[in-house]
Amino acid sequence: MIKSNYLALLILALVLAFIPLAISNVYYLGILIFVGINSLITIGLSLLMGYAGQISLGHAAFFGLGAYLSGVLSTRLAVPPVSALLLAALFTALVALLIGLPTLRLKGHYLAMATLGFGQIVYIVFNAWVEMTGGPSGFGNIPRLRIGGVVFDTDLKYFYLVWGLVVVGLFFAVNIIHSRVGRALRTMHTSEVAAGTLGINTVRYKIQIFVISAVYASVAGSLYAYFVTFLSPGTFGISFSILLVTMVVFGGRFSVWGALLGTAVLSILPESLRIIKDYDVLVYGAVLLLVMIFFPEGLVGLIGRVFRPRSLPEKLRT
Amino acid sequence: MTLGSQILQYIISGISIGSIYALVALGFNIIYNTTGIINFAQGEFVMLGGITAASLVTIFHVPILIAFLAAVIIVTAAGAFFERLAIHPLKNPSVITLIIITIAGSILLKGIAMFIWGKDTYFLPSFSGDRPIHFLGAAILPQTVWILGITGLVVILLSAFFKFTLAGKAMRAVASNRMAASLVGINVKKMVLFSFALSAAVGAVGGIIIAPIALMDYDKGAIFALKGFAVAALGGIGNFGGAIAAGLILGILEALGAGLISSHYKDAIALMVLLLVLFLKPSGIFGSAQESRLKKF
Amino acid sequence: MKKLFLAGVSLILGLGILIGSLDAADEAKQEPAKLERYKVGALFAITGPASWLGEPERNTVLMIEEEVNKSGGINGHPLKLIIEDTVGDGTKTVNAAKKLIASDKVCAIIGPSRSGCTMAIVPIVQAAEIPLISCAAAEAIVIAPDGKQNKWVFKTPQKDSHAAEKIFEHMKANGIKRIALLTGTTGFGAQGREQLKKLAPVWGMEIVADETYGPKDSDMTVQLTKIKAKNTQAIINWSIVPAQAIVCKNMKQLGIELPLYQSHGFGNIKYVQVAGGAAEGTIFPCGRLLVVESLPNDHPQKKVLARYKKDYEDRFNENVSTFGGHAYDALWLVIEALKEVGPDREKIRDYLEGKKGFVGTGGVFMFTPDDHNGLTREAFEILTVKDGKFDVLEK
Amino acid sequence: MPLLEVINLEKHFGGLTAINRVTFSIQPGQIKAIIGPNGAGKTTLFNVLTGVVPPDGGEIRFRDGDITGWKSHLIASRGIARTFQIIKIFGDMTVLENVMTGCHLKSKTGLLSAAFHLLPVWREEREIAEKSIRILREVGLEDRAQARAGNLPLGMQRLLEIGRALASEPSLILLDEPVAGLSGPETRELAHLIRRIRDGGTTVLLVDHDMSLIMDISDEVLVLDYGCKIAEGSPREIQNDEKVIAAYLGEEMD
Repeated sequence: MIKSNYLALLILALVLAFIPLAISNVYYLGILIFVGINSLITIGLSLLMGYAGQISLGHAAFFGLGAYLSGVLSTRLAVPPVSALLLAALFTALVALLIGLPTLRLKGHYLAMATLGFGQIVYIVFNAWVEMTGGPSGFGNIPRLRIGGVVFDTDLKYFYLVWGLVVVGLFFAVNIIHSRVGRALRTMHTSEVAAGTLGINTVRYKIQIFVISAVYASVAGSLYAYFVTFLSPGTFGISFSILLVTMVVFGGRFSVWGALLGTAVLSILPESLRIIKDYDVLVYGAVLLLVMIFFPEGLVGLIGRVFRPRSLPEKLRT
Repeated sequence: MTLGSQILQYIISGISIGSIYALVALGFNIIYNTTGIINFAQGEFVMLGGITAASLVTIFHVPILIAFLAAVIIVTAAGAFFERLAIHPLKNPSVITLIIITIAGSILLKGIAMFIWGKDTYFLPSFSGDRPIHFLGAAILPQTVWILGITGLVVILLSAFFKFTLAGKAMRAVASNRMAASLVGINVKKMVLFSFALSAAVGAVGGIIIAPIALMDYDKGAIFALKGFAVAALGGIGNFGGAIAAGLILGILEALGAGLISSHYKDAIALMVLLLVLFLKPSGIFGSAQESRLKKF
Repeated sequence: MKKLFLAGVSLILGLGILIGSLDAADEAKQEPAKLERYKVGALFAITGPASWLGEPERNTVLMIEEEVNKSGGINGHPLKLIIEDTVGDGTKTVNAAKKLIASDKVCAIIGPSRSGCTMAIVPIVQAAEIPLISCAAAEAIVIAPDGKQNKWVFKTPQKDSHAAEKIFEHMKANGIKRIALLTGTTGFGAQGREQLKKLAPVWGMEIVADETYGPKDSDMTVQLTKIKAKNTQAIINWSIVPAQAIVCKNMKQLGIELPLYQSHGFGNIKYVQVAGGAAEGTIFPCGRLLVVESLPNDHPQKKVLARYKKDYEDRFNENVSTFGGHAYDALWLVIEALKEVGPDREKIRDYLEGKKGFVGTGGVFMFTPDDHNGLTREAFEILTVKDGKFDVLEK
Repeated sequence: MPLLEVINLEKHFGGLTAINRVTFSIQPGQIKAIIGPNGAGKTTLFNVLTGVVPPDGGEIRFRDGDITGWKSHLIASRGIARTFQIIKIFGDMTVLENVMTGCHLKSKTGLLSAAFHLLPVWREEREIAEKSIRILREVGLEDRAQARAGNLPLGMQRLLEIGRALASEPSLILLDEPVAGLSGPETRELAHLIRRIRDGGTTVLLVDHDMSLIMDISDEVLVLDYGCKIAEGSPREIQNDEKVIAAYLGEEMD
């Protein structure tokens, strides 16, 4: 099963490699870059939601931490971008660990509550710590990402960088799912009691996955900062956290491929359908509700049903 | 203005906003106790109550008392409708499903409000004017008196409902043991519907009495939900007395924090309290650890 | 395994179709061109949290486009506006700006509505070398990191610093020295707070209290109580969100009888209405659009303002707003440039930088290489609220 | 030295005493059975022993160490595995994956090494798969390895659950009503399997209602009634114990 995922990954990589030859328009490239950045967050989030059975309502804050830390470090303290990205990821991981340690020991909605509160606090800090973040007006002039001698200053270069990282992120996620750890996580859908009596420390894996998903979001945030080169708090509010959750659920939360699909559809569709922009709140609410009630396996589940009319869950949960 | 009367003024402000937080938290608790669901759409009930009453009064010139009752009835219906639409069809939902569903519900209610009322801000005139009552150098708004009075009334009515009525007793039975309640013939599904309707009504009352102070627009629900949520956690989820005490404590804490320290981080105070409670004493300051462990989640 | 593979391929195909749909949607919009059209891009927050900025802006430019094309276009060339909705979001603005530049190949862009969105696309327009006339307030928009003006960026709204100076000027004339600041924690409020704190010492003002409130706050009595306890002579409330109306109410409720100054963000009659009488007597600097009837007939802006107000209110059946005015000025600037120099980006830029004496709704613009805003504080008039309406404050 | 020692164990649910100061021990290599009428506290005892619920009093010693009140995954890591009366296999995984999950304690790939999927991880995966196939062969499910576990008939699900427990190479395995709902031939086969497990060096503690099975395979029997130990001894002794007879008669009269 891991092999078919590798094959899909390879095809994806090949398709991506040729996309810029087919579309040279920077507008489309730009959209695809944002799809890539968002996908990186939702891949991590789908690990948390689909496999650890937990929900985070604060992933926009982890995204924001990655973005602001990278931005501040490399603009105000002249830290090289790659080091700043790694430092930001490390710091975000620590923060996630601090949140996850106490709350993931408890069952149910505690992580959701804590991440909701945390997300809002981070948002307030971005707004109020004017000296560092520029406050509500934001701050700009963030340098471009530079790796070795290569400066990622064009959309084309950035496209390859972002999607390269998405492919790597997918590779990691697929590997985790098809490993000892992935199996341990999947037990939690059925019975945490049984998992415990097999020696599986479910709390530990939940925390690990939560931290990993925060790191995905942080890296995505750093990529955002170096791409847009301007940050303001509005991007990192609670509504983005909820949009991310919507993307994962819509695409199918039991599959990392679902996260990718959901992100792509919900990022691209509003660009071509005006009606979605006018009533975005209404549309997203309705989409989320309908998906949860009528096809909880999301788009990927629907596609799976087309190809495999009867038993759909087991393979698609990969 | 002396420091003493300043502090008194802060406490008065804190109590009035804290009462609203307490009402939102009560709404959370009503649903949580019967269903084990944290209803993330609770704030939207507050917004709907406020905006409905405000538009009835300012656009249709309905007398305030009738607008009050009409808004409560409309929002109660919305709460029941939400339960039928989103919660009722689910079979054996997991916690994460319920969280996503109620979030979806909150976005949808917000979207519908935007559709109906647009993005404009609505205001409701104070129930009995704006001439403050002076008390030891502090000014008390007549609306504050209304808020305290109505909140107190809601609390008394709620506890009477749970103590003396059949439906109230049935809801308490479902809260303490869902399985046993259904075995003795209580229609659990109906109680779930009741709990959504009831907590929508309580939320609506909160929205209406704060509207003369706060102004209302379609996007105002989230902030009330967040604060009410922190209050519910602080008081111990499901604990009614705890919610009221925690609401007042948090309201006063916020007001004192903003007044004596800094208003820049005012909103962060409630959230920091929320995180601290979740980390250090997840059962809330008024709940016992044992109780929270035995809860369904 | 084979089926998973199929599913994967269909997934990728689906993505391809989605991306393709972008093109299709785009092409559907294009009608066959009769003449060479002058294409101008516009970025407004038509929906989303800042739609109260974007909607009047969009309405305004649509009205102008129609008017220009009815009267024979620009030197015979039809004007083609391509309007994109930014939803007030930085990411969407970046995408939309790239679309205008790369796909639509416009010769100039007006907007975005918000400062943050403008800041997000400044690097893009600078790199693409395309003139941008922003409709957003922040001064930082036109200023490059080296302190000079951004070569390709202009803006039409009056500067925050001028509004602050106008307030201080009025205060000084009335013997006010000790002031309290109350600002909203949005981009507009934060910029204002920064300017007020910077300029206060220059005008001999002492700031004795500096409080803030969130855009969704319900009650400012705490902040006002704190201010009340300090010995101040006046309060400046600088914000653009409806919550600023609560400040008026709370002041009355707490019995604070100090003069209340507001910023030009108060220039929306709805705020006066929601404050329910409590806004009476508020003093604030604002463009003259809101008080066009009170202007003397020989005022240079009178004709422009009266015409815009009438056209807009007749057509859209709603009150004209200063925000639409910013778009009005921006688009007419571009049209004048196109009339003079044609659709060459470099030439349009040079023309704008040298433009003197352009009479707009925001004031009389005098652009220079050192000032890409071109307005002085005389663009502001001190207004007040009288009987629930805006009026010029008697000197 | 006993493998497991239970001393004065207590468990209450509200006012109900589910286990009332029970003391017993198991010697290594034994097959020990626990019987008792419904509601005697057998499953609760298993739940306490495996850390699913914490005890309210008393002591549990395993391999000479105190494990009282430990979390279930820690108890499992010391070498106690179990099955459930109400089967808890992972229905949406394949049969093979279920057993591979059982190998959790005997493998060590962590999150980071899993992410990179380097050679040692790959090798360990292969080893686990091979070992799991061997265990499936042992319990007779080899040809169902790729089936979805939830689709198996009940008898096979019971076998799978035992296989999954065995994968952790426990020194003590607790079987909760392993033959409930099985047919005669299936029961006999299971009896053989239990003996083979014991012969392979794993001590067995089982709960069941099937007296002929219990009397056939157990070395020692413990009888619980209303949470109290009322008898302990060889199958023969138990069959003749008056208290036991009374308890069971009492049940039949209900």
